[in-house]
Amino acid sequence: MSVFIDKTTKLVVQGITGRDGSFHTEQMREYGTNVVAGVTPGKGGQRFANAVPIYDTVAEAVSDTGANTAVIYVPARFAVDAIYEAADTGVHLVVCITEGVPVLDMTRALLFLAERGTRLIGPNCPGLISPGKAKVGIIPGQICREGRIGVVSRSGTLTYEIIHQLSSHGYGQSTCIGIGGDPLIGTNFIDCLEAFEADPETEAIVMIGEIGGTDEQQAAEYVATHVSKPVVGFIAGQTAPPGRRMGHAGAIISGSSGTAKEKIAAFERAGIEVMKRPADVVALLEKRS
Amino acid sequence: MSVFIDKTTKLVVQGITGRDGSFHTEQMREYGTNVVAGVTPGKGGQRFANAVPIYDTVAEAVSDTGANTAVIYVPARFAVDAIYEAADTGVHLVVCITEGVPVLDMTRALLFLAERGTRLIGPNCPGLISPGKAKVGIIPGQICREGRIGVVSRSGTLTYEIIHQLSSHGYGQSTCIGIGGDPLIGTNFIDCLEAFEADPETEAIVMIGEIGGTDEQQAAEYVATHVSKPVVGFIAGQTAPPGRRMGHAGAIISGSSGTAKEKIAAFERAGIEVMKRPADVVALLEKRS
Amino acid sequence: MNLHEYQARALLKAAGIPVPDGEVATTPDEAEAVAARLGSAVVVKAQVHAGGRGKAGGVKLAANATEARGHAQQILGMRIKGLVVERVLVVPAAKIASESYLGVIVDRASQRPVIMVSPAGGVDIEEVAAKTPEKLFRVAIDPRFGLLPHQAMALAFELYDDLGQVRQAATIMQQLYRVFLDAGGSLAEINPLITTPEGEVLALDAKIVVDDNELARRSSIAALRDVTAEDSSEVEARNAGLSYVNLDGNVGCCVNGAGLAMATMDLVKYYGGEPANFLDIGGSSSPEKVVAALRIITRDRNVKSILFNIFGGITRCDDVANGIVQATGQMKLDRPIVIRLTGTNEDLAIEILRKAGFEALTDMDEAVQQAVKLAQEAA
Amino acid sequence: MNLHEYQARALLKAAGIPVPDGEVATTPDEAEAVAARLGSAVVVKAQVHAGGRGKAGGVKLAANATEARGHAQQILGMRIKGLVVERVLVVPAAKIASESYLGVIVDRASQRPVIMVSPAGGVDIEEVAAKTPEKLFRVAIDPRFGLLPHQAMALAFELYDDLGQVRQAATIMQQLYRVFLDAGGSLAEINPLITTPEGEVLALDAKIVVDDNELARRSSIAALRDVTAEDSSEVEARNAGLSYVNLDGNVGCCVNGAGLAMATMDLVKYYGGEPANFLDIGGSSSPEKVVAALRIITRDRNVKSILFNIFGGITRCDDVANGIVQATGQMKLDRPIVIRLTGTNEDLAIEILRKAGFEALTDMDEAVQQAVKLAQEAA
Repeated sequence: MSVFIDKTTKLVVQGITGRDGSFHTEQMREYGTNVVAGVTPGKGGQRFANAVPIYDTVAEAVSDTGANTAVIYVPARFAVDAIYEAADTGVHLVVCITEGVPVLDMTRALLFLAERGTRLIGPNCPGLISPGKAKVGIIPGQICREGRIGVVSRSGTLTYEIIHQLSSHGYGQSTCIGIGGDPLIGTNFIDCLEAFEADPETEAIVMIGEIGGTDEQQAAEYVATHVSKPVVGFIAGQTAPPGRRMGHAGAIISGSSGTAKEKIAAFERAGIEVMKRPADVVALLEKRS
Repeated sequence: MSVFIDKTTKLVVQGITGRDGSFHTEQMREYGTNVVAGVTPGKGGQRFANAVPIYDTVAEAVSDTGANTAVIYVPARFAVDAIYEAADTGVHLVVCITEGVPVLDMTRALLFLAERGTRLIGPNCPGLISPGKAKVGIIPGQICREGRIGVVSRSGTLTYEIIHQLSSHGYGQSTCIGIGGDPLIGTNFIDCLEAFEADPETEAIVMIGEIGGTDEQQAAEYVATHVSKPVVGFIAGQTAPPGRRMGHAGAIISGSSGTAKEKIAAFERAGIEVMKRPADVVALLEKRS
Repeated sequence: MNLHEYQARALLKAAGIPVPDGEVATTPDEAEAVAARLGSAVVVKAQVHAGGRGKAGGVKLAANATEARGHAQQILGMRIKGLVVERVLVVPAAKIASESYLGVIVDRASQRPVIMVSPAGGVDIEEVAAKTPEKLFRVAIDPRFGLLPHQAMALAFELYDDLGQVRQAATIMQQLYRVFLDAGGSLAEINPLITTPEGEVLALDAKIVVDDNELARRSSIAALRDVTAEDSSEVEARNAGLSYVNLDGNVGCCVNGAGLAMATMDLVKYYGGEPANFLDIGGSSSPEKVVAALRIITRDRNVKSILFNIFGGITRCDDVANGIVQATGQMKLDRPIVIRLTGTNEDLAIEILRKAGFEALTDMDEAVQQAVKLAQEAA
Repeated sequence: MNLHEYQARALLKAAGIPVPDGEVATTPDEAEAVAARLGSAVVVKAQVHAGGRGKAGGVKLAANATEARGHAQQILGMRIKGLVVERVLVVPAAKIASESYLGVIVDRASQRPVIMVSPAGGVDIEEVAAKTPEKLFRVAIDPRFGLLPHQAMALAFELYDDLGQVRQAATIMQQLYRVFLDAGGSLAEINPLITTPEGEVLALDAKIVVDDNELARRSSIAALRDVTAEDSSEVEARNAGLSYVNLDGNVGCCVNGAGLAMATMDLVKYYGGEPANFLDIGGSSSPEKVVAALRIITRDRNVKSILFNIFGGITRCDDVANGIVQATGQMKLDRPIVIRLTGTNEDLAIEILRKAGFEALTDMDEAVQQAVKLAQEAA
């Protein structure tokens, strides 16, 4: 088993003919993901890589191919509508890689998704990978290994760093999920913790947070009350100054709220082992198991 | 028993100090309705008729008095917000007497109500009365009698005419509901038919429709498939010309759709006895029982 | 409230929708000048609130300005479905590659705004819906989220293959929905939406109907009302707070409540008469309203008898009685009147009427039968 | 993106919110002229993107135009939290009967816009929230339905007893929410919202923060960006498509990915160093971006060593290596550089770097330790 995606995933790629979309579609197909359709308005009827049928609309793609998951690589100005379009077709999972979606657009889109019970991962995220089963998004497949650690993170390359530490020390992953660096996202830490706790193939969880907001604090409370599996955590941004956006739209200390210090304290209160450095992940996992 | 309102109804009157609101609050109280609060912004702290406390907001009124039903007599330009305000407090029934609510406002408000599971009757309706128990709205109490006929209607005075026929021939009413003459309304014929069918005190149903829309056709289908009690019907507007609004915003034949002829035909197909004149109501009820 | 075509196209244009040039003219001279300015073949179109203008001869092609003048001369002053043409719109004769339909309505069944398109444009859309429903594509808009771009794109793909035209049409849909909302519309329609041989997408004709309940908060839309294009009695009724529709019969009806007013008309017909009008004096009727109602009804020379049918609830029967007495004091009532009153203050009303020499009935059927009989006797 | 007070008040004014008169001045002469025109006691206010202007001496009351000139002389050119004051706003000194707070933010917890009011205005709202939370009233707005009139009224009743003021404040809330939406705000704030002794409700100071992701579709808001009020290196970074924040340390950092960039800074600190900056070169990094990054980092004279930390995923390590080689060909690199690369095309990158005389590491900790040591040795 794995979380959110697996061998039954049938993927439609929104923006399949774009620069990023075509590159990552190749990567996903190479990894073994079942990419059943692509969408680019005006290119309906063509094929991607002589194989994957392209449609003008997601609705046509889903009705023709039975896609159950959508991934979005369209430019920022089309991204929120791509989310609406995917959700309107009834796919159960939408992964939005695109960065730069206005947060006010997300306040509305999240309500639209909630009404339909559609899960969104992202926006502004690297997507997710269930090693050996499927990858949806941009996490490099070669750094991952099949295994029993669930990884959930707000960032991209920092996650790769930690996955790399895990894989090179023999710790494979059940699923790695990049939930995204924006202030408003579709799937948060708690959603992933719940899924990992329920997943029999996940034995321990690595949770990678950063400054901004209070998602990590809420997640810590959730861990304390609902998670029986060992959890190891990391918080990036201990040296970040208040009031400045650190790359991610959501990585900003507002006033005195959202600091790394308070997040680390919340982790510790919840019994989560906190890494001082990404390289600590393996040692802490071994300590907890 | 009765439908939607009864002795447990605790009513808050929105616009209690206005011309219509104050007159009908007196009438409702005289009839025995439990009016627990009124709302007029800026008059919070005062009392209506030295008895009913007035509040600035419906939220305060409901939290203070436990009102479970709201009736709206505010001017048209405030009416849709009055609906939102009442629904936001969790009252289970909102009755909007006010005429003149823009239909585009209603497209949004109906979704707001649906999300909260709040029932709206109206707008642009005379409200409802459960003779001997409670009256919410403007139906004259003196023409009604306690009894076992459920009456549901899109109009006001035509309903009074038919209630008058019923009462003067010894047929009392379980509940009389004026659902309103607007194109978009909160509670339709089917909702009322369902409630009357489930109400053990209702033995037969009188349904009074008019030209415009297809609510009567759908109601007829519902009667054929879901209603075991006798139903007698009337359709006003057989002589109305197409394309002209007959008073009620919803009473208009659009193109060839919404005519009295097709509604009467639908009633007849569904086994509903159709009155040729309002005065036929008693004879047809007697025929059906 | 209906807008004229020229008013609707002005709203479309202001919203960014491509609309051909053109101007309104009220005289043949003006029409000629507009045509000369446009410098091409033109179409001269009657501006009246009536469908079927083309069949009635209200839409004419002119090869040049002189011809346009001639057509305007014919069309101005013409009657179409009883309405006098006061204005014509002069537009360039468009080169048309394809004709589609695009409209937004408030749909009673789904309780939402519905946007509709059809590649079968230029004809009555009801006909398309009835005869070739497979050519009509509809999307119900969730008003909380608006018309979503992908919904517009999907509809546009039903009209065109060319991506450029698809994008143009999708943009026009968004603009039309914006006009619809901003005008407080119950209908906004472009028919036909054309493509030119050059591939441009254009709105060739436009129709907007505004929800009367929106007018109080939209003064700029309310200002578009053209009372010259309406029945003068209906305008007077509206100004007096009455709801009135003129019909062809001979029994004038004055009723409180729209449902009862229709039922009264129907009962007139049932007893062999013909109602002369729909008239609802409304709930809280003052004597002044009754006076206005009587004035409007009696102005119709087809009316041979007058029937009052009042069920007093909020309406007080004595108010109506006083109004009748007042009105008949002010004007010579030259036709018979039958009064039925029941409900609130019925006794008081009957007394007032009796003192003034009127009789009053309490049964609706009896009153209607009497009024019908009186009208028949007078005819 | 932060707007200046004078820009924010212009948006408020355009939306109909009552705002006192006043104008911006860039010289003491202009300030004097504005004060003379206003003809009353005035307040001269520094226009910089920094809180605590008052405490820093950037807000001063002047009894007349001459005094206003003197204050402007002092304030213009002053540094507040490192930012040079280029403009002052001159406004009439208001007569204040009460001060309240009114703001709209995007709330991460409820995932909605939240409108907040407090009768404790004029002070930092975070302080109110922390110390007297019972004085802060919040309503989460459902963005599908907007700020409903009764919600605004209920909040306004928390501020005022007088119905006139309640209605004014409720209207201002609607207008502020409209400004917030139209500007693509993440925050829009009026602090203080005052009442005058005459009972008028006015916005005395305004703050608007715009979501950077909104700027692409809001050219008129984007045009309000004042690059003179920002750190020039940060402006250059933004123009080059980099995300850069200047800090006080001495280890210059160049990283791909925001999370890894923060983790790198933290690791510098962990090993006893101080990061000189946050810098994320982004995902699809071209050699040009690396060149721009190196130029920006080396301009900071506090930087004593430079650390590259690249985890190649989409970012190709060879691109970064090429960028380093290119940049060091264009400029004299006068400070030591430590390069860590791993992931996509790692081997290719190491070869490119070796050929150009650079060493490359693959372990993050090792690289950070080396960079810290080099910076310490140089200091």
